[in-house]
Parts: sequence; C-alpha cells; structure tokens
Amino acid sequence: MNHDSDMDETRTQEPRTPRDHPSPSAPAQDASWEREGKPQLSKEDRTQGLEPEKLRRMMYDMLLGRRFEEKSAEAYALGKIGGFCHLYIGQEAVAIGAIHALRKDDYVMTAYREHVHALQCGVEPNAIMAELYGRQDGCSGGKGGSMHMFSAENNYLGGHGIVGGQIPLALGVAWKIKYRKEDRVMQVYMGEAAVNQGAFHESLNMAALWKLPLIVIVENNRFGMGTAWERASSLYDISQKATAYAMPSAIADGMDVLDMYRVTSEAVERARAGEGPTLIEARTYRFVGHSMSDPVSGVYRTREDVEKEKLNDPIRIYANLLDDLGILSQEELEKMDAEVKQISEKAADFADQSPEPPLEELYRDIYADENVNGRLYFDGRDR
Amino acid sequence: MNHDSDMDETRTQEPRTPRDHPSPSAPAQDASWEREGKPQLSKEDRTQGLEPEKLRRMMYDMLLGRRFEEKSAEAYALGKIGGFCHLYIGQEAVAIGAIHALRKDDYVMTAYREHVHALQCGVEPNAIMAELYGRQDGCSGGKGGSMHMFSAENNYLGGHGIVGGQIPLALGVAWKIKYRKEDRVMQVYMGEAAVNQGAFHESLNMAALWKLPLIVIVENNRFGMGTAWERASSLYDISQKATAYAMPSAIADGMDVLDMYRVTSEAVERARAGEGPTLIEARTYRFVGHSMSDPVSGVYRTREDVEKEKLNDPIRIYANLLDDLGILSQEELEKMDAEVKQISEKAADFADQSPEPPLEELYRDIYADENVNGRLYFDGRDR
Amino acid sequence: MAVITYREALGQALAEEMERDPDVFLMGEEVGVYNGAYKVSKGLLERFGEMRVVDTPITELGFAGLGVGAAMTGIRPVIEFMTWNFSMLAMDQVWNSAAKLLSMSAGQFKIPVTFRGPDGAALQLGAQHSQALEAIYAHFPGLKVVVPGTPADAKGLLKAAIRDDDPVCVFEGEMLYNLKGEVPEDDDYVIPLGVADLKREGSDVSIITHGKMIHVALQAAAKLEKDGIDAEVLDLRSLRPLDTDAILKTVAKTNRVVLVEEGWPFGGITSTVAAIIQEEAFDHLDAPILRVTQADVPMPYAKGLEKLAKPSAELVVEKVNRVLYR
Amino acid sequence: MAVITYREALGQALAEEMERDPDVFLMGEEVGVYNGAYKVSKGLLERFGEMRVVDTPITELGFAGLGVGAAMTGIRPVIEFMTWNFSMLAMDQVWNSAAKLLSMSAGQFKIPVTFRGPDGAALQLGAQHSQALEAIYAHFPGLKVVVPGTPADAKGLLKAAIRDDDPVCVFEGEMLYNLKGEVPEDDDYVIPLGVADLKREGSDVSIITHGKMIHVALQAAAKLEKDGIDAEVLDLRSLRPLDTDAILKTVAKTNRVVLVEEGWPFGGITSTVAAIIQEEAFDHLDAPILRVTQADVPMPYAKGLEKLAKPSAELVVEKVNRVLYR
Ligand SMILES: Cc1ncc(C[n+]2csc(CCOP(=O)(O)OP(=O)(O)O)c2C)c(N)n1
Ligand SMILES: Cc1ncc(C[n+]2csc(CCOP(=O)(O)OP(=O)(O)O)c2C)c(N)n1
Ligand SMILES: [Mg+2]
Ligand SMILES: [Mg+2]
Repeated sequence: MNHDSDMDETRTQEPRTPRDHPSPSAPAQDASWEREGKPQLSKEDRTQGLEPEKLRRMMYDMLLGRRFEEKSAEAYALGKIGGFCHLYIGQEAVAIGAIHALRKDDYVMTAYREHVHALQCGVEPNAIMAELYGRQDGCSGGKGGSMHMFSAENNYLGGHGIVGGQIPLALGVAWKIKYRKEDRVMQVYMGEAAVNQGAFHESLNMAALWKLPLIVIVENNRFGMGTAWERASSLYDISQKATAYAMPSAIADGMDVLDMYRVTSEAVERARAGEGPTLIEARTYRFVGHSMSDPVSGVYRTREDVEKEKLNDPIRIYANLLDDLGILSQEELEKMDAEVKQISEKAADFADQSPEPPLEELYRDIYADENVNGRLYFDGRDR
Repeated sequence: MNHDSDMDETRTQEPRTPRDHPSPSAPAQDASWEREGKPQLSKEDRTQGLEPEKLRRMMYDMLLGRRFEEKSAEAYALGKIGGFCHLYIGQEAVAIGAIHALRKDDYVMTAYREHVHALQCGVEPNAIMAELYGRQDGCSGGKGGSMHMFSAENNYLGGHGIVGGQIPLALGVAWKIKYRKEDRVMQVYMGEAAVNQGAFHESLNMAALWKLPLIVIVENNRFGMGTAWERASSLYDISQKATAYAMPSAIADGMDVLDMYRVTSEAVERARAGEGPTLIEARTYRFVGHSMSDPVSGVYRTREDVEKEKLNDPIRIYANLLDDLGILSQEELEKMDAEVKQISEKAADFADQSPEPPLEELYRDIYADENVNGRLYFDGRDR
Repeated sequence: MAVITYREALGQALAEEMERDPDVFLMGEEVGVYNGAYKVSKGLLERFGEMRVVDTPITELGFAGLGVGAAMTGIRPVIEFMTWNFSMLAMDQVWNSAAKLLSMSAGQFKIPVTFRGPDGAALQLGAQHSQALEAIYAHFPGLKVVVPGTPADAKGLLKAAIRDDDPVCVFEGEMLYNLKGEVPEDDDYVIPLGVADLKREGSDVSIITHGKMIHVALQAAAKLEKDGIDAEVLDLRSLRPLDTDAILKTVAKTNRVVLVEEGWPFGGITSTVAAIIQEEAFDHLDAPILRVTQADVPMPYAKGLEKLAKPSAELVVEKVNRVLYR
Repeated sequence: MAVITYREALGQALAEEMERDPDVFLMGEEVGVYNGAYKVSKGLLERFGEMRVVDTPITELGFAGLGVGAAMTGIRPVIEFMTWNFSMLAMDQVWNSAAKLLSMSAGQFKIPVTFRGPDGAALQLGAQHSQALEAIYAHFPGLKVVVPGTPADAKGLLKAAIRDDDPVCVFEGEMLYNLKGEVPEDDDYVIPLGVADLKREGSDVSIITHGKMIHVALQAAAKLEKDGIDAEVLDLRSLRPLDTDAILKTVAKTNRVVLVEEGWPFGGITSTVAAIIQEEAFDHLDAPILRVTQADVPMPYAKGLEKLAKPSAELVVEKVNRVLYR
C-alpha cells in the first residue's frame, strides 16, 4: 500500500448499512483493507487547508511518540521500568491525528497503551518517563506506572487497565459536560478487543440515548494480545456496530494522521453541536508485541505479516507527503528527529535522577482526607 | 387492531437493513405497530398446516397459563404466595407459540416472569403452584419461589432473577449442545430491558461467532418496570441489534401465537442445521403490573393505554380464528376454560396441602456432597 | 423534630443536598418517572428535572462507571442501585475505578460519588435478591461504607456521604423503609462518618452490630432484661471508617461480646470486628466473642426456612447466655 | 517423583483430567493459540483441539456464565480468568448463578465448573492488576475455594477441583508459576479439598497461612529458627471447606498464633480464621492472635512502595515476637 498517491475523502458518518450478508470473519488478506472505501483525494486536499506549522507539528508529535517509546523500551530492557508496558509503535497516527482535532480543554481517556496519548495531551515527557520509572516526579507520583498515567491540568484522564473499563468512565465525563453545559468533548480510546465487552455496549447505548459529546475511538490493530479480531467477533466491521445504537460512525485510516484528523474533526463538530456521540473505527496495526514480554511475531502472526504491515509506517507515509508538498524536507525531518531523540534521552536522565517516592507515601491519597472519626485502615498502619 | 382479519407471513430472517436514519425513539403511537411489515396471510395459511389437535392444544395452553396466573394472583392477595411475583398475562402467545416449535428434549430458560414457560415445558401445575406457596412439593422444593423454578426432567432451566443473567447461562447450554454434538436447541427468553445489559451483547457475539444453536427471544412488552423502551434504548428496533453480531433476526407478533410459532420454527430449523443463533423480537404487551405490588397503570402508562392494548388479547384473537376456521367452537372453548380453571383450583388446593419444607432442609443442597474433609459452613450450623 | 419514615428521611437528605449543591444529581433505574422502586426519590424528578433525576437503562456496570467518571471531573453523582444485589454487575467500576483512582493518580482525581440502595433480605425474595453485601465492599481500601439503621441515621449519614469527597457506599435496609423515627429538620444535620452510636446502654454484655440488625439486637436486649441481663447495644453505623474506640470502650466495660450481622460469616463484618477486638482488647475478654450471622447458605424462598436462615433475637439471646456462661 | 514447575503441574493436571474425561474442557482468553497468557495451557490446543481448548473474546461475564450454563447441563468446564482481577466483571455469574443454582433448584442442577487463574500481586503491575481476591469468593456459600502454594498442591488441588461436582475457584499464585518442586506422576494424584497441610512442624508458635504466603511464612520461620524460635507453618490450602481441625490442633500445640495473607485485612481470610480460633480455642490462647496482610491500600506501582505494601517475612517475625511477648 502506498498512501502517498492516495486520494482520500471523509467517509460517511451516518450509520452505515451493513452488508446484505455480513461475513462473520473477513480478515484482511493483504494490507489494502484500510483503503477500502477510502475516497481518493489530491495531496493538497489531504492537508485540509491546515497551516504548515500544524502539519509539521503533527510530524513532530508522531516522531516524539516513536522515539520516546523506543527509549522506554531500552529502559525496560535495562530493568529501569517494571510491570507491564504496552507500546504504541505503529499506531501513532491514531491518537495524534485525533487529538489534534481537540482543544486544550477537551478531555481524553484511554486504556493501558497510553504513553503517546499522554504526551499528546501535553503531559511532559519527563513526567511520563519518571512515571514509567516509578519515581516521585512521575505524572502519577510513581503510584500509577505505565498503565495509569494521569494529568488533571492537561485534562488527561488516564490510563486504565481493565479492558473496556474506561468506557463507562468516559461516558460519565461526557455526562458531566452536558450536565454543566460546557463546550467540550470527551474522547475515549480502546483497543478493538474491548468492543466485545459489555461495558462498550452499555455505554454506547446511553451515550446515544442522551446525545452526549462522546467520541469513541476504537484502535483496531487487529489483535487483542494473540487473538485476531476475526476470531473474537462475529462481525468484522466495527463501525457497523454503531447501528445497534442508532449512532453515527466512520472508518478512519489509522495509518494516516490526516485521515484521523479529518474524521475526528467531523465527530468533534457534531459533538459540540449537541448532536451526540460518534463511533470511529481506526484501522491500524501494532508493529511491536502486545507488551514487553510478548515477541513481535510468534504463534498468532508471522514475521512476514509484520514486515508487510511495516511498509505502512504512518511516520514514513506522512513524511513522504510533507516532503512532496514541500512542507518538511528530509533534512528538516532529520533535525526534528534529532530533537525528539534528545528529549527522550533527557526524559530518561530526568527519570533516573528523580527520587523514589518516600515510604510515607504508602498511605497517602487513599482517601481525600484522613477521616479522624474512626479507622479507615485495618492493618494498624504498622509499616 | 384486529388480528383476525390479518393476513400474515414470515418476516425476513436475515439481518435486516436498518433504516437510513434510525430514529432513536419511535414509540408506538397506536396499537398497530406489531402489524408493521407483517405480511398478510389467509386464515388457513396462518395455521401453517398444523393438525387441529395441535392448534387446539395451543389454545388450551394459553388458557391454562391465563387461568393459572389469575389463580396465583388470588393466592397472592390472600398472602399464600410471598416475595416478588411477576405475571405473564397478555404475553402468553409468546412462550406458548415459541415452545410449541420445540421438541421435548430442547431446553428453555428465562427470567423471573416464568410461570407460563415452566407450565409450557411440562412442569406440573401442582408443582408450580406449590413452589409459589413455598412448599416441599414445589418444583424447586420451595427453595426457589416464583422467580426460580426448575425442572431437570423437563429441560426447564429456570427461573433467573438478575436482569440479563440468564443469557450467558443459556449460551453455555447452547455450547454444551454443540460440544456433545446433540440434536437440540436452546431457547432463552428475556424482557426487552435486558437487551441493554452487557450480558446480552457479550453472549450474542459468542453465540454468533461459534454458531451455537441458541434462540434468543426478546419479549418486548414495551416496559421494563416503569421505563418505556424508547426511554432506555437509543435504537427502537430490537431485531436490528442483531446486525452488530451478523446474526439473523426477525420480528414476531407476540400477540399471535401462530406467528410466534412460525418465526420460532424457522429459527429452530436453522439452529438444528448448524447455522447458528437467531434473535427474535416478540412484540407484546403486559396487561398487568410489573409485579404484584405494581398497579396495572400509573405514572408510566395510562389506564387507557392498557385498555386499548387489551383489545389485542392474544387469547381472544386466537379463539376467534379457531372459531372462524371451525376448529374450536365457542362452546368447546368454554369447556376447555372450565377444565383449566379446575386444574388451577386443584393446583392451589394441592399447594395448600403440601407441607412446608422441613427445617433440616436449610443446609441441604448447598453443596453437591457434604465434604467431610473440613468445614464448608462458617456459622457452626447452630440453627 | 419530626417523626418520619426511614424512606422519607433518605428522600429529605437527597432533596436537601440537591438544593444545597447544584452539582449533586441522582441516577439509577426507576428513580425518576416511577419515583423509585422503593419510592425513596418520590417527587424529586418533578422538583429537580430530568438532568438531575435520571432514569437509566438496566446497565449497572455502565451507569456505576458513569457516576465514577462524572465524579472524577467534579460533579457529585448519587448512584442508586435498585438493590445492592444488582451491584454485582458493577463491582468492577466500584472496586477498580472508584476505589483506586485517587490513589493511582496520586491525589489528582477525587471521586465524590455516592452509591446507595437497599441491602439485605426482605421477605421471601429468594437467593439472588436477599444478600447483605456490605462486608465485601468494606474489604476494599479506597471506599467508605455506612449502614444506617434508623431514620435519623439514614438522613445524617446519607447527607455526610454526599458531601464526602471519597466514594461512599450507603447500605440501606430494605425492611427499614417504613420504619418511623424522629429526624432533625436541620439542613446541616450531618452525621460524621466513622462515629458509632450507643443504641442502648448496659453493663453485662456488649452486642455490637449495624444496620437492620440493631433492631434484632434491641429486641434481644429487651428479652435479656427480663432475665436480669443488662445488654449494651453498639451500632457501628459506619464500617469504613470504623469506630474502634467505641468498640474497645464497650468491650472494656462489659468484657463480653456478641457480634451480629445480617450477612454471611466468612469474611463478614463480625469476623473482622472479632479479630480486632481479640487483638486489641485480649485482656479485657472474659469469654470468647460469639457471632450471629445469616445461616451460611443462599437464602431460601420458603417462609419458614427463610426465617430460620436470618439472624434472630433468639439466637442473640442464646449466644449472650453463652458468653455469660449461663 | 519428577521435579517440575508449578506452571507445569497445573498443565499436567489439566491434560490428565481432559484425557480422563471427555467432558472436561478449558475456556478463557488466550488459552489456545497463544498457549495461555502465563503458558499454563501450553500445548493443550494442539493436543485436544478447538472444542476443548477455547479462546474467548474478552467478555469475562459472558464466558464465566457460559461455563456455569454448560456445567448446569452436565459437562465440566474449566474457565480461566487471565487473572482473578478481571473476574470482577464476572462476579454476578459466579456468585448469583454458580453458587446458588444447586440450592435454588433444590439439588436438581449440579454445577461442576472450575474457575481458575493467577491471583495476587506480581511485580509492579499497579493497583488494578495486583489483588488477592480469594477472601471475597470464600464469603459466598455454594462455592469452594482452594489456594495451592506448591507445585504438588497445584496439581492435586486442580485435579480435585475439576472432579468436584460443585463450583470450585482455584487461586493460583502469579509469582509461583516458575517455582519448582516434586510432583507425583500418578494420574489419580488428587488432594481432597478441605485438608490443610503442615508445611513445617514447630512448637513455639503457629503461623497459619495459604497460597504464595506459605513461602513468606517459611522464610520467617527460618529466620526465627536462628533466634531459637521453633515456628510451625500450617498451609490451609483450601479455604472453603476449611480444615478447622488442623487449625485447632496447631493452636492447641503452640498456644500462639500469627496469621498471614496476601490480601487486605478487612473481611480477609485472617480475620475469619482469627474469629474462629478465638471462639473455638479461647482457652488455648496465650496471646492475642496477630495478623500480617497487605497494607490496607490499593497496590502502588513504585518498586519500594510495592515492597512495603506486601506482607514480608520481617513483618511476620515482628508479629511472632509480639505474640511471644519478646
Ligand atoms: C477485563 C480484562 N480482561 C483481560 C485483560 C488482559 N488483557 C490486557 S490487554 C488485552 C488485550 C486487549 O486487546 P485490545 O483491546 O485490542 O487492545 P490492544 O492491546 O490491541 O491495544 C487483554 C486480554 C484485562 N486487562 N482486562
Ligand atoms: C441486574 C438487575 N437490575 C435490576 C433488576 C430489577 N428489575 C427486575 S425486573 C426489571 C425490569 C425488567 O424489564 P424487562 O427486561 O423488560 O422485563 P419485563 O419485566 O418487562 O418482563 C428490573 C429493573 C434486576 N432484577 N436485575
Ligand atoms: Mg487490539
Ligand atoms: Mg419489558
């Protein structure tokens, strides 16, 4: 697949008509699936009239995400980072394109594959890396780790480890926006495997019923751990699941940051206009293992599969486009790359120097206030 | 609405195309909603070539259900029956038509509005009434009550009180049928409000994914307690929710026992042929309150609403048809009615005379066997 | 003070707090048009409108999570479970989200949500509808748990729960809704969480309990009085925080303890309180601490069996006699 | 006897029981193609095929219920929770269906389902992935609960669980999977549920525990030995049924007790065992029963905090010294 020469256009946003005979499993036979139905646009039109500055910024953000996570992987291998650690490498265009369609006061929430979402919301690379290291200067004070980053000041709402668990929470935030009559939207991300959870279904129904400003972005990277989507769902097309809730939906090319931007922008506009939620299926691919302990390829997909998908690297696709359009030259790109690499290095240094949380932290922030009228803890706090 | 003069035909069983602009709430403005799309059939064709004996049996079964429950309501008013008690009055055509499409070795499971399902599966009226009375001869030994009837010998699998809770259980039974390569099907019932539960979604996906012989019958009586369906779901047409699972579905007229029979028969055939599950939306109405403590009409529906719907009494509709076809005269019907009334009376007498479960029963059947290797109970069994 | 029912006291608490703070809203099944399955929210929809008294689809997991997410971003949901039995579907959101978000975010996100609803067995509702679940909620650090047993406590504790910045679970007694009692009319009548209440003073034995069971304990105390035994009845009211001072005080006074709870014994409230007392007041105990709980079985439907399965004043009396070695 | 890992012991138990009984099958997330998230089911898909080793969508509530329904009609599912943390989504099916169907049907439907998976904290997985949940399962009558701490126990108890006609929850130790030990090769090596095991004999104090914590207890015992203290370590192995005889025997022998568990203290296993001991062996106790549990907080991610939050041999030694009044 070669996106550079693609012409695209926004896909239908209204509920789509399912195929007459939906085939329960229609796995991609080759990498061209994300083009299916993606209209052809000229290179110029793909940029949607965005300022070169913004277009370059998207490049910068994707590169930073990539380099930052590569650095994290290194630190993980050195034992500096513990626990589970899920990288986003290959999927960067999804969150970066979609979050570029937001304003600073909009909210974002996601699952455990979250470093890039946090970065994109404005959380400092230093604070994210320190969190990965479990240090005091981490964005969750070292208490959350890779899966539970938070930043109230950036409206970044985490960081959730139970598959599908963030969806009802995000529904609640969207409810709050409506309740307080705020001009904001709530973006919630999940892997495609979360779509099978009851939480997804219950939440989408309520979001649509009450027309809440919720933008549901399914990052369909085709696998939930080692389970291919077609082995987990009787319907292949996730965007069509929106019909069950009379909710508008769209497929976005999750390897194309501009396509993500465009599709999400429409959803955001609808949400702001009080027209309710949208389900976006972002078709993407993870170039790395599920988590650090999972090999890149193995029993559930071959090395060749991954190599083939890597031809669609969202960063390369976008770099080529910007180069062709004369917005970002190869040289400028390399300079940018050096810059984000340095930021990542510095973040690791910062994290290394940040202290471990002091042991008194153990009983802090369990409750909002330490209730003096009785015992809140039952171990006598004997540590 | 007057069904007698209707001509009907089986509706599409393949996944239906949702409307272009699904309207989130399309409540029935009048009672004609269940006719929408119901093809016209001659009276003769409505009987699907069934033997007069079977046609009369359906009448008998509906009448028995009605009279039995009227008797139960009486007993409840006298304090003979305790707890929650949910009557099926108005909805009889649904379970009776659908269970007539089964063989004796097929399975049935439902929620808490279950007396008629149990009856129809062959559980003795005496045993059901004794269960309602909480007596030893009850079909659950008095331990289950109105919401938890069971009959292993009749493949009647209960009787479940958590809204939606029976759906995964039924999925498991359907799985067992496939696992053991049995020539059986599993029929599971639920109220329309259960459709919003995550359990529904998770189960339908697995049933479709694995092509299990599961027949999902949604008894859409338009209210979950006091909540009208259109206030609980963003999509009005339940049958269309099947598109999310690439599952065949149909709407059946839940006030027409023969329509229920026909639609269900097709689903049963498909299940037996190994073609997997079907979702059936049975459009019906409850003529009584949600449970014995809920008035028939009140804040959520008017007396006039109910009176209007009662014109569609499934028993009267069917009685007229059988009369017109010369299969069951008014006189024969009255004889039949006397008979089922007597059965209901006798069941009440039987229940009255059945002993309370002895107090030793308290610790019986908590575990399959009383494990001698340690304490299973933690109250010292000091009662 | 007005004499009102437990149900009305809860309704008052809701109305007053909604009046006081526009960020407080009530959400759950049938709370609006239907006025609440148990009529606790009667009249609130009319008074506060559809955004503040919200009927939900039957989706416990979904709307419990909604409450947590809304609380996370600053409003104060009161989430009603029609009964706590149905909360089993929502536990993931209560235990994995509500109880942990403050800690995981190192204090960035407070979760001022209240979960409430009737708890425990009513009459002949069968195994799935007759469970007292406060013990497994109190198991989880990050949550607070209160169990009012009287109309006044119902009002004061629910108001405190709504004003509290942590997730608080309020376990109401399904059988108490019609109970009448004096209730202060003060808009700021708030009972601080974590303060037990001596429902009866006595000197011979301490009966420690909570919720609906205080009435069983008081009945037992009345019976015992006829036998010349003077029982003290301590109502915990709040399980997390737990008023250990009050517990240790009554133990030091009577030296004999019977614990009573509506739920099951394994991992119940009584087992925790017994473990605490024997640890912290070992030398004050003149007899083993005995417990009365629900029979350790799923609740049967039949009237007689159900009665037998529930804790009774007779069982309490029997255990009291045993701790008095009579 | 072969020396194999805890993981292999579980795999053997599964394979042997599947070989023995065609009605036994394994279902859960990633159990097949991926060979199990923790590789417990390695090779089973290849050996037994797709109907007997079944990968599910991520739908804990759905497939747990599937297991119960299948068991209800006569086959014997083994349902794997990738970890017990995720079982919070499925509790309704385990507690309201599996635990109650036999009783509600007056014995008509046995539920021979096994739920299993890793439990408790591993290393730095954070609050949502680090919970020891056996206590809240053991709360519910109708369930059986076992917690193997060694490879041999893992095999023997899992086999017993699968053969049992009741729902049995098997809590495996995520940190134990690589632990090696001798395991009998006998196909019928089954450890009856409800039989505790003395992991170390001693005379000065009884440390009573289960699961992963037996290793902490044994470490503490080794340290204490250097101080001349001879600790007995009783491994409960099974929580429901609970081997009260073995508990009372060791208490009668040493008269001093420290209880250890991985989970939280409120409503935990240790609180129940403490309540039972003080009730049934009051006169045998020379000191209050002390407990060591996880710190009563959601598990923090940072390495040092996590370590501090977990029960440790040091804490056990400290409490032993206290019950010995040293
Ligand atoms: C409720 C629950 N079940 C299981 C898990 C274990 N688990 C973590 S990630 C994952 C796969 C999720 O896949 P997907 O939603 O597609 O997201 P991706 O990892 O591909 O981003 C699983 C099974 C979990 N965290 N929560
Ligand atoms: C999980 C759960 N939530 C709530 C309830 C209380 N409840 C019992 S029946 C009911 C309404 C169900 O309506 P529907 O599914 O349409 O069935 P119907 O009563 O109309 O037959 C509710 C809310 C319950 N039993 N279980
Ligand atoms: Mg995925
Ligand atoms: Mg209904």
